[in-house]
Amino acid sequence: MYRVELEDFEGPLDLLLLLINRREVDIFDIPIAQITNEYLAYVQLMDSINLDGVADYIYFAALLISIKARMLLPQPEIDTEEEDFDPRQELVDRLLEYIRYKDAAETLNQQLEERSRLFTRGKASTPAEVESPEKEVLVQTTIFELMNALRLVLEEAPEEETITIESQRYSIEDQSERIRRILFTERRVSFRDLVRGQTRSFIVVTFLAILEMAYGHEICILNVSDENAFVIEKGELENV
Amino acid sequence: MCDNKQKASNAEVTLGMVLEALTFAAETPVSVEQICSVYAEVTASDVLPSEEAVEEAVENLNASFEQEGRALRIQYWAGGLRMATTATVAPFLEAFFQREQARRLTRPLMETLAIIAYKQPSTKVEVDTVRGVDSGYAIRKLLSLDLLSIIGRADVPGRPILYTTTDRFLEEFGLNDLDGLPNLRQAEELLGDANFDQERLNLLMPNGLDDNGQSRANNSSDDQATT
Amino acid sequence: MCDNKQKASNAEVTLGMVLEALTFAAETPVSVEQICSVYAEVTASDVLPSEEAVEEAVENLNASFEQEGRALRIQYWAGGLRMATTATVAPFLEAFFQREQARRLTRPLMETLAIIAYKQPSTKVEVDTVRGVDSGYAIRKLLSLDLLSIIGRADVPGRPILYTTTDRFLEEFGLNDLDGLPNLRQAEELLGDANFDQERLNLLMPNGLDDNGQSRANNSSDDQATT
Repeated sequence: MYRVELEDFEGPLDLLLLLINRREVDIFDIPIAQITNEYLAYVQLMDSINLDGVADYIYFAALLISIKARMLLPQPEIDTEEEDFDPRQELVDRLLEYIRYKDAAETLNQQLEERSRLFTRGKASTPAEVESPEKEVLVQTTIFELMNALRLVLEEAPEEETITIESQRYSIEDQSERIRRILFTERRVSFRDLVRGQTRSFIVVTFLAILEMAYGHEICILNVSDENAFVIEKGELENV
Repeated sequence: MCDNKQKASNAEVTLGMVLEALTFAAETPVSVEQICSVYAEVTASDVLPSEEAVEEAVENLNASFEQEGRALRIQYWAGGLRMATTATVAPFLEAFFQREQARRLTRPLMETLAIIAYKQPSTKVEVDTVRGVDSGYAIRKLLSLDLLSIIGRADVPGRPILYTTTDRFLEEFGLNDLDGLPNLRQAEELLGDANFDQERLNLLMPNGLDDNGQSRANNSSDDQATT
Repeated sequence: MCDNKQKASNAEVTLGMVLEALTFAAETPVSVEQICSVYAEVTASDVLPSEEAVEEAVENLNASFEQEGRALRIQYWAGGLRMATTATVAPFLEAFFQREQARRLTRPLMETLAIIAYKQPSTKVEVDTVRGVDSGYAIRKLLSLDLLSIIGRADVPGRPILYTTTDRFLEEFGLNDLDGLPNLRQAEELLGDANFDQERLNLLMPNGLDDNGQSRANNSSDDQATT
């Protein structure tokens, strides 16, 4: 079993904001049918590769589907209150609330950054523990971009039996070891090159190994967007 | 030179010197009260210096530091006073300590911390609701970093644990107290902000919006255009 | 944009400010070479500042500290530079750190340390002989406090372990090198003094540091005695 947890990456609300923003639609007038379909495509892929924490995504998938259903229902005859009732309202409220705290989080992070440039005396000047959870540097992209890259690569992969049976053949440990060997000689390698000509299950397990290694600071994931794939290189951990 | 010979060495010591020495030597911020009481104790004075006197001493000291081109300042952090270097010398200290960059927390940790900071005392359910994901790991990590602490349980069904931020949080973020937290802006304000698209979008929306590298390219050309 | 700002601010930063910031923030004395190389590295200068330039900066800084009535000085300790408070404010720091006073060295530890400091390199047998008691515990404790270290074994029967004092010892006692130790007779007097622990800083102070105002407390009491 792998230990990649989605909660270390972006969450379902981030995915919704991403989809809304990509379509350049108004957050107060979300085209629910389209957004729901796109959202489900991501969640199905996540679910099929058994990422931990996908339950949070599934909750919002259910919410989206129920909103979509309610919007298809004929509106009640009371015209006057029609405008007040929008099945999307709860979702919009949650997105707006989330944006506020994301903004606050970013402001506070800048404050931490500025403050950390003022040094105090002696030991207190280097609270190493606060420095260590510095994971974002090593993943210069989002889980959604990575999923996109995975989806595109999977589409090109040769057909095979179902993933669940096949995936027993490959372990994350073995794939991590293979990546380590490659990165021993190559400075960086693209995901596409890593899995070229391989079966779907090989691709999925390699993908999971990459997530786990990035999470453990062993490798760095860089977004090279023009190829619709990403590139990994060795992380900065000396003890690896 | 000094008339008062019997207590000569102590009498020469001003409140400002004591302030300077204590904020230099202590490992955490020193409260104004502590400074007053130490000063009164050692000078064997019956009258405690007023808090205003300490604040005035801080101002004078910082003014003198600035005037003399010193690299140190007294800061009000976590309800106390602490001596720290100025931002201008940060590159030299970073080079000396081989610290490659300023500190930041990961997004999940920072979001969780922000929600609790503004809503405190707050529960895990509140955080989970705002973030849309389980925040158990983030809360445990923040507790171990001493940025959050537990103050009890809420008097509601299930008696959920209540979390607050710590003094350490205030100090690490350069805040004197919780009133110093930046205003929590309304979403409408954020969406209506003229600079929102360029500056904040990447921060609020996942970076992934530049799937095709497009908005990244846009941003850089915008930057060029504005400079 | 950011880079430019940073460069501009680096240009404004003097060697004295870097000296001040590093000696303030570092956990141990900073060597003159370290200061020079950090300064050259960050200002992207090909030419290292000379050691004389650093020494001049130390003098200027201390002169400015004295002039402005500051409670801090730069000291030459353990072959490096370190910022420390002046002796005049020591009573205030002692009052502040009351709780930590328990941490001071006990009499057996102090005796053992003094014997090894003067006889070094020295063996446990020598210490035992002088003290008349077994000093095994005291030596182990001093090793763990990093005040003593082992430099090898004596070339005599039994090959006993040889102990010396450490740089940490010099730093803790405000000495630049072992030549700064007070003469043995003074030391014996100290060992007979019940207040030795509290007085050690002032009395062990080598004369060379007087210039920096470190032992002003002593000077003023001397003044009293002669007037």
